[in-house]
Amino acid sequence: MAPDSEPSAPRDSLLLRLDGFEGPLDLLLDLARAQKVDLAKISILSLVEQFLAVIEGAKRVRLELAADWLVMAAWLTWLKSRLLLPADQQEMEDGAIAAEALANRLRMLAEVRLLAVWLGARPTLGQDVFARGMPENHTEIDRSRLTLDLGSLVAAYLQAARRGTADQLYRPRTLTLWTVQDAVRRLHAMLGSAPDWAMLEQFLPDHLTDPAERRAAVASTFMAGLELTRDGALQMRQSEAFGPIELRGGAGTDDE
Amino acid sequence: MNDVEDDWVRVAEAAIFASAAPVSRRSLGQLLPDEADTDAVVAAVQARYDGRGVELIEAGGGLQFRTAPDMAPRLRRVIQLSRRLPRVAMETLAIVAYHQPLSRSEIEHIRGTALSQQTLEALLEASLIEPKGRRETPGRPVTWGTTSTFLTQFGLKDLRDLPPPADLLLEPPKGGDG
Amino acid sequence: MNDVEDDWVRVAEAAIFASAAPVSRRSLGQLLPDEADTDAVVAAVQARYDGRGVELIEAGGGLQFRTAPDMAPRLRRVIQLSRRLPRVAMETLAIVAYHQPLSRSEIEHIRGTALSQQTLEALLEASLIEPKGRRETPGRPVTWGTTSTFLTQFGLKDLRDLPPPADLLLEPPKGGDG
Repeated sequence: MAPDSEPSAPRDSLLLRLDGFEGPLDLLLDLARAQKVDLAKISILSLVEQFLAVIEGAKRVRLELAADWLVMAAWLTWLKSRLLLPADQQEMEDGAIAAEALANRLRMLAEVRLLAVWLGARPTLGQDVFARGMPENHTEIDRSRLTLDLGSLVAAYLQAARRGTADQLYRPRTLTLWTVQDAVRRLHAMLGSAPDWAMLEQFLPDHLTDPAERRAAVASTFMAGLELTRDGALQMRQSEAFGPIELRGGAGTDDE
Repeated sequence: MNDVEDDWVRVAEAAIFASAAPVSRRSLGQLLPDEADTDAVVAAVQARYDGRGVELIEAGGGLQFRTAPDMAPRLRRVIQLSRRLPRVAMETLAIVAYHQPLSRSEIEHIRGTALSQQTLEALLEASLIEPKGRRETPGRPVTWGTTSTFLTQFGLKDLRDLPPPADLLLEPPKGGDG
Repeated sequence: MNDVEDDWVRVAEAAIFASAAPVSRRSLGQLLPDEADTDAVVAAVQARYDGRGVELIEAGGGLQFRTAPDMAPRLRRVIQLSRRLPRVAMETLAIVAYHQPLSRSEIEHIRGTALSQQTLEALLEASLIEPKGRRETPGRPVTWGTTSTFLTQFGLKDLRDLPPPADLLLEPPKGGDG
């Protein structure tokens, strides 16, 4: 085997060959395989020379050869000089270490390549062998269960109460007073079902516990009554001073 | 009666097993050699699985394997995922428990902050609170109270089992002298 | 040798059959009565399906029924095939399998060429590889490893089922299956 010989293939096929490789390491591995089956016994030096020859041939055809090819070529040129004409002992050692590292990388790449082939040859699920097409699920997930304990309920109450109380210092409770508008709405709603005279108190909202709220409601309902009387929607009467005020639906006199 | 070759039974077995939908007798027949009697092959598969943990049934316009009906209860696994109530929900629940019946705005008043619809819905969904009628005040707000589920979940006989708030709040200050 | 009751074999059969994913011996054991020897039951199921169109194999940390490999050519007519991985993806997967956990730049170093985003995404999408944490070196690169799907997909019990690299180099691989 003459390591210095140019590849005998014509230029076009040389280009095709380079394109077919994944990268410089891929080409190196291919060249190494051609040398020996056992990667432990390849000659790194002749490998380097073959690689450089291929690159040289390719460069003549195509100047825009990718950077990683050129980087590898430069590194291999350096390695070749260390292996062929070492200037001293140190350089010779550097060369030996680098050659060893390259051989290891090639072996590693060869291993994973073979593993890929091995994996590809296995009966692969979904391609060569198939799992159950209609699996059944007998698992039920019960999300209804809540983790609750009285301790955290009480703790939560205290927290809420404390915050609520603290808040009160800054924001006094606003009284929800029965407005005239509220009263007008309520009178409208109730008068239809009360054609007879009825006490004003009966038109007050329920559940008025706060005396202030109750007074406000009486006042609003009275005002609302006056307004509705003016509009002719109801009649009001008071038989004596400070006596009970009574209301009745409908107009006394029909204007409009 | 036709002879049934074991290889045909194997193909039928594999095809029905791997198919994502029931396999019709017609498409099964296309996998088998011309001389095979599909019905006889199906009968042979059926016989092979008869009384096993898995059986061949005819459903949805074709053949399919199913685990035997008596297996289902034994294969059933119930995974219980316990959830915790979010803090906001827990506080709301506590307020409802102690002050029921009360309206949403009253809950907000006690907590000192707005109550999200989400929180209310989470409690409703967990059946911990329920509406307890409307209050005859302006707007006739719905009032809320706790449910019997609430009692069960917290292991309470009735609401009187809740520790009184007074007891909780009157915690004696620590660090007194001896 | 323990006695194996037919009922236990039925339960095991049904449980493994029902599941699309491998069923571990441990979870199988939980379905069987205490006195049952899980391994013996599994062996009985295995024996029952030996040489059939559907067989029991051990893969990805559990037991799984699969169609017999020799059925494939005939089943391909009725079963939807999953896509084969391109060669680059297979090689990348092999690198990850042997050298995990390793970073992207380490994968690139072994292949001697850049790893395309496409390849990485194809492997991720097929759930064959997954991130295995970051390496505490400058840049804190993510490292990659194979998944349990990888084992299931290629019918491997665990990563020790992969051939030792040295063995591969000794024998040129053949196209046939194992």
